[in-house]
Amino acid sequence: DDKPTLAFVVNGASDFWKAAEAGVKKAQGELPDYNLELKYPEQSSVAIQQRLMDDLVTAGVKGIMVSAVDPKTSTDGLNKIASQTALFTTDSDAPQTKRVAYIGSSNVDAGKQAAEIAKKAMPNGGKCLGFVGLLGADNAKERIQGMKDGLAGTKIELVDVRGDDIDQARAKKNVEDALVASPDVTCMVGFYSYNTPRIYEALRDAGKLGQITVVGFDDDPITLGGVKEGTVAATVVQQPFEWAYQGMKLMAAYLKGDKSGIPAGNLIIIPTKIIGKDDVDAYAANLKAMAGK
Amino acid sequence: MNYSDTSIAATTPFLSLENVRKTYPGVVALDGFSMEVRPGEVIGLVGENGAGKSTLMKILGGVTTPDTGTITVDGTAHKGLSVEGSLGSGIAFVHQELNLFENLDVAANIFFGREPLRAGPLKLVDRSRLREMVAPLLKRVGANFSADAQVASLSLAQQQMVEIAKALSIKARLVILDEPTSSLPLAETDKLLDVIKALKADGISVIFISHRLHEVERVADRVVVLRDGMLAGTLGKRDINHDQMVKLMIGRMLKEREKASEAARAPGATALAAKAIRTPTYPGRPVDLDVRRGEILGLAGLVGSGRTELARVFFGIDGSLGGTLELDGKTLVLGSAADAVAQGIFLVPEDRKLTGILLDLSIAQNISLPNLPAHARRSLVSASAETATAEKQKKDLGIKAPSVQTRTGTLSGGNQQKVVLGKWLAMNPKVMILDEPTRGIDIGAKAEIYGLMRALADAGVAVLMISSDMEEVIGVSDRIAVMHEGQISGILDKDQFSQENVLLLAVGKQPK
Amino acid sequence: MSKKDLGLLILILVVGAIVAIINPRFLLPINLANTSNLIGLFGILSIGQAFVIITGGIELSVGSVVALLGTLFIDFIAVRELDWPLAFVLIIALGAIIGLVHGWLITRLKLQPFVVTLCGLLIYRGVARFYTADGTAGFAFGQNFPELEFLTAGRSWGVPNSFIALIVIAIVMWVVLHRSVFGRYLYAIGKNEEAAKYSGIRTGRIVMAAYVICGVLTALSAIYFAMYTRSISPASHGQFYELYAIAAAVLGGFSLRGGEGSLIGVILGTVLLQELQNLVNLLGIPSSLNFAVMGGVILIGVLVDQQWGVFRARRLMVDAARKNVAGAPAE
Amino acid sequence: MSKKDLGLLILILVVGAIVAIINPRFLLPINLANTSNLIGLFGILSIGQAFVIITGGIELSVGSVVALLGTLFIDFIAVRELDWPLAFVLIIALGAIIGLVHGWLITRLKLQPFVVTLCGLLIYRGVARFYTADGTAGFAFGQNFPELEFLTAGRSWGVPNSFIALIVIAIVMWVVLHRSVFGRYLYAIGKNEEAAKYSGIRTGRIVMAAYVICGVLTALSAIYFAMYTRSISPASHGQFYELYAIAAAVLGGFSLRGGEGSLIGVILGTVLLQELQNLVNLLGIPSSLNFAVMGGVILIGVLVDQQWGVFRARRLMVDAARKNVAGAPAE
Ligand SMILES: Nc1ncnc2c1ncn2[C@@H]1O[C@H](COP(=O)(O)OP(=O)(O)OP(=O)(O)O)[C@@H](O)[C@H]1O
Ligand SMILES: Nc1ncnc2c1ncn2[C@@H]1O[C@H](COP(=O)(O)OP(=O)(O)OP(=O)(O)O)[C@@H](O)[C@H]1O
Ligand SMILES: [Mg+2]
Ligand SMILES: [Mg+2]
Repeated sequence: DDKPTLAFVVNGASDFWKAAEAGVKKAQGELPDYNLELKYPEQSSVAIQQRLMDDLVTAGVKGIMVSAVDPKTSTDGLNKIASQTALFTTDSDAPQTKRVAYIGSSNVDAGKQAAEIAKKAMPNGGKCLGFVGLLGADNAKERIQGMKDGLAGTKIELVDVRGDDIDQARAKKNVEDALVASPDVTCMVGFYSYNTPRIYEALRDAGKLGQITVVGFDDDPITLGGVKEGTVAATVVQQPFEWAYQGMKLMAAYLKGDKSGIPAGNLIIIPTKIIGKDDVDAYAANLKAMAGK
Repeated sequence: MNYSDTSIAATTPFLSLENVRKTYPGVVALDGFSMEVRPGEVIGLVGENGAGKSTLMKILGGVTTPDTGTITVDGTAHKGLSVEGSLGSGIAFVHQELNLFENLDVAANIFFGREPLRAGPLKLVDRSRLREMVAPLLKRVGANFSADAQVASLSLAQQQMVEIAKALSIKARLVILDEPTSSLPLAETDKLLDVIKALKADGISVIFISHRLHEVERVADRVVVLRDGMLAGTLGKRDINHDQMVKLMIGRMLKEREKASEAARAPGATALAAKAIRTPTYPGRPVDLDVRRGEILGLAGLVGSGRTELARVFFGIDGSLGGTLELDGKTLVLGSAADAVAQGIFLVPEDRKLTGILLDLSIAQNISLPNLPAHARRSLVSASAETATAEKQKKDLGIKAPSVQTRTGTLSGGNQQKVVLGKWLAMNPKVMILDEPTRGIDIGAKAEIYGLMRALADAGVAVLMISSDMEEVIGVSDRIAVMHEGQISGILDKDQFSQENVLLLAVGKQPK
Repeated sequence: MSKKDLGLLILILVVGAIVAIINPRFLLPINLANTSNLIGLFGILSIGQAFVIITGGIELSVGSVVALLGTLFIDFIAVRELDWPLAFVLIIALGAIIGLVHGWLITRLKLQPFVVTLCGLLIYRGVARFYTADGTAGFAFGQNFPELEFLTAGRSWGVPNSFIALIVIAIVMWVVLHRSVFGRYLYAIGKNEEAAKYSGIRTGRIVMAAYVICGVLTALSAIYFAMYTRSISPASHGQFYELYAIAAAVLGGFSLRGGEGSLIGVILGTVLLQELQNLVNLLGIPSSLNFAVMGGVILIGVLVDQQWGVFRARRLMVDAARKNVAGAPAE
Repeated sequence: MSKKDLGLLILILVVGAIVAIINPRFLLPINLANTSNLIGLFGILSIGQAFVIITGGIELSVGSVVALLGTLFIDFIAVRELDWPLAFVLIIALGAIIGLVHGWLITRLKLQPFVVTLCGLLIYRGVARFYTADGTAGFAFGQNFPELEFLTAGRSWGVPNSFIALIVIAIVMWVVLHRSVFGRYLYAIGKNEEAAKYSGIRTGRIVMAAYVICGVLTALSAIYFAMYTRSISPASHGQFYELYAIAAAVLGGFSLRGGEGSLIGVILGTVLLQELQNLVNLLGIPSSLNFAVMGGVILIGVLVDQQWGVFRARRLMVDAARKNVAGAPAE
């Protein structure tokens, strides 16, 4: 078929993007003149993502919305894409490129919200340990920085963050080892979506559920369950569904020549939210509805 | 010194060894050995298995260094030689084990390490000059293959010719041949002996190691005999004869080969019968052959006549492309060697180190391997049962080794061969196939192996012996089948036995 | 226990002692239990690998099989709601089939083990990712399988059941490898397959059996890993586990040329690797150095072992020479 | 060109034709240029690997070396502001040193290539990650190196310069491998190292040289990769590239047992692998299946090659049988 194609390119295979897939699907329903697709690179690496985008351009894709693996240093590669098609960024921005606009949230702000959760849960202060997949990744660095900023001047401290290279067995063992190595830790933060469930399970196995404050990110079912149970203090959620849904519609409009949706700063921030015990049911129901289940 | 040829005696030695000693853990391979080699002299080096011949040659080739002693080459004394040093001083070496590169062609192998180069810094091989240089060498050894042939496609004997051509290609002053004829039958051996004579005429010295004493008799100017790593004696040209050599080698005279077996035997029933069997190498040549119980059937033929291939089919290693096999009148289907072993058909293969034994396993483990379930209780191996079986074979066959737990790889060739025999004798053979069973085996052990074969036959086993040694075939067999280009060209009964008849059949003509 | 194994054991104890001195919490029962749980998981994997390595082969698809079978297992019980014993049997059977196919390609079609299992590495992970459409397979909140969880992630008298499973498997496999007829055949084939064939051994079947054993043990550990993480992203789950398993075998004295190695060795190799991982966390070494520490220790271990062998051989030689010289005059 | 190479070339053309029919955009100059750029990058890597494989060795640390040297290169010129030619020379020298160390450990200390380079795989990536403290090495905004960029990522007459570099390297290496004495020694050592030693060849040096060549070519491609991505996260950059390189060699007819393979083969292997990746993206096949497609094609390729050999041997036999039978009566 000759319908123009719009692609949403993510930065790696993760459940996090399942919500975005739902968003793309919903947008597709409203944009019958376009082919919308969501693409996973086979590995989370700059070279492979770049290649995927090159090939998409070759295949005639009209617009690409990308969550760049490493936006800060991929300026040239992204510009090459931007010169051949309409390029939008999502998840993490690349402001120095010729991208049309960024739609997403701020990881720094998300980190600050995590700090809010911690402050609320531990008014008397405490010692936090973080867990993350890739310590070097931008989103991890920004979240950690945001949290540290948020905690500045309080009696809560983020003492260390352990990486696991996205190996979940190691992610869980890291928590177990942390419980041994630092008995004085009073709070744990899971920076990637799978880290919080691994914290939850390791604590449960050790019988320490409820004794240690857990601050979560994202909306893994186990995380939401923990929030509901009260064993996870709260979790900071992004809204990839909205990024995808709004982003695809915006891109379609842009290609038709309608640039009204693009604000002056070329930034469309969809704020992250704190989901606590009170909001969790509504949020989960909404998630289900979005996924069309 | 008893030199018969005074002109040689007068020259200064090219090489001399003094008081050389070499030990391996638990073994003294060479013990205070001395000898010298003069230009243009052909030295026959003989000795039993494990006497230290190969060790001595490895020292001259620079592959190992002696513990003590000196080696003097051209007047310069060394504690030991390196491979390059040895090559550099003009010592060329044909090892007992072949050392060719299957993935390269004949020309590349012959001038390996000494390729003619084109001008320029890149060290590119000058391929046309290489071909020119190889042609006369191949002609000299009488090769029936081209310089471009991949070595992988050559037979064992052809490969040995390549090795010899390689030794000739070095402007050598001394050529060492370690059992070069062990896989060369008949005509090819003659060719090799001619080559040796031609070398001598050019003033090049030769050390010739062989267990085929008549060959030594034909070419040697002097024979050096090794026994247990020591010099047992030297024979001058006039004193070289079979009995003298044997006496020095084993310290006593060997009894004449028993003629008792001459008595006509009533042929037993057919044990193994091949009916129009086609081997993968000669698919167009169906083979009919039967081996009877209680006989030794000799299988003679020229290099590459297809005897080994036939044995592989009988043992189930290769599938036959047609025809049927019968054992005791019943059709036999062999899918693998395991099937053959289950039926009591055993093979002592031609290539001992690659297929005969596992060098890293002990004697006991090698012997029990084909019959392991019988040495096990509830699938668990019983070490004591294993040892008992091995001890018996060690005693029966006279395997020389510190114990049955010794690693087989450290044994000499003859003793390794006995281990291969032992593993089959420990079971109950119905048909025993032996492919060149005495290859590389000393005269004493040979006699023992002949005795063993005879004992097997007397016990009712059908014995099929493939051999390229004419004397052996005629001396040991009850009947002789001769192969020519993949087919049985004729079968000789005892009264028709003669070298001439075997030769005629081997080249496809009718016997007289 | 061979000298090699003893050396490794001493190394493990020395490293343990040093870590315990720096951070005494290393010896807390909970830490030992946590670590021995992972030793159990990786140990089962490594024993499977060892059976293949002994034949002179290699199994590179282990990590991908852990991902694929783990994904399927969780999918079977969490989404398709099969009874877990049925799912368990299915997964083990799948592991056996994978092993059988590899063995068949290697022994019948004469492909190289490295090539076959490299393709497996690529294919199985791809299939797993396709199966979940690059998503995650996991349990819903509160989904529980008490017996299964007890057997896989539970503890008896404080000892993780996965570790107990490893001990049982190790004992059985020790007997199989070191005492049985089959084990002897494996060693023989690893040393010289041709000669083994000429001794009437059905080498094809034996090698195939080794790959099946590897497949079954890998499937078993895939279930353990799945129940440990309780959630699987097929894109990354089990990545590089083949390297862990091979490294454990190599540390334990296995030669990749085949025909060498002991079961105790591979277990000790696994213990050392997990001890190292634990050490990195307990001593607060940056996580980025985790792999580097592992690589460094393997290299040093193999080097020491090798040099020690050379040294011993040389000493033996010198001894022999001396003894022989001394004995000479008396003869 | 051997029959094997010809078969591979035909496969490449057939696959290309099919893809072009389904999606004609496959033949757009820009697509061909993009793909040939990657062929250049991976081709250089694979040639290096081929030199090691021919000796019967293997180099598993390639991906990690690409990460480490790429990180260092960008750090040298972007952060430490060295002149790029100096940085270039330094990186190549480092590649040579890595190769030398591997070769030394393998030939002098007699360690197995698999073990040495497996440790390298673990160590180099760890070092790279530690060096950047798990961060990213990249250029600042607007940092430009016109000549370097032209040489590495630029095009001449529409052809990527990386591809031109590959062609030049391939020609030189073809001469080295197939026409020089050194190349002949490599084949000989791969088939029978003992015999080569007995022929007076310093096999240790030759093997070491092979690892150095591999190190140098890997370093070169590390620079190309760095200039292609312009940013490196050491944790993931170059992961699995050793598998790409080995797969290209295997597809190209190399045997991991050593002594077999041609330079044209490894180039064609690289081309096929990149064509497959391109195809997956162009035909809209889910990326999760990318590796599975690669694995499947390698397996099929190797199988066909193997079975073709068996088939030919059998046909030859049958022919011979027919001829002999026909000829028999005339005798
Ligand atoms: N690498 C080794 N390790 C241990 N012992 C060895 C080694 N090489 C040779 N030997 C021993 O040294 C002795 C001499 O062996 P050598 O190979 O020189 O005998 P040989 O005279 O060539 O015998 P054959 O006629 O069987 O070839 C034998 O006892 C043998 O077992
Ligand atoms: N693998 C092979 N590939 C090609 N030709 C082979 C192969 N093996 C043997 N041949 C050829 O088959 C023919 C028969 O070989 P075979 O080994 O059966 O002969 P033989 O009579 O036992 O001779 P030999 O004394 O060499 O052992 C020879 O011409 C040999 O060159
Ligand atoms: Mg010898
Ligand atoms: Mg033969």
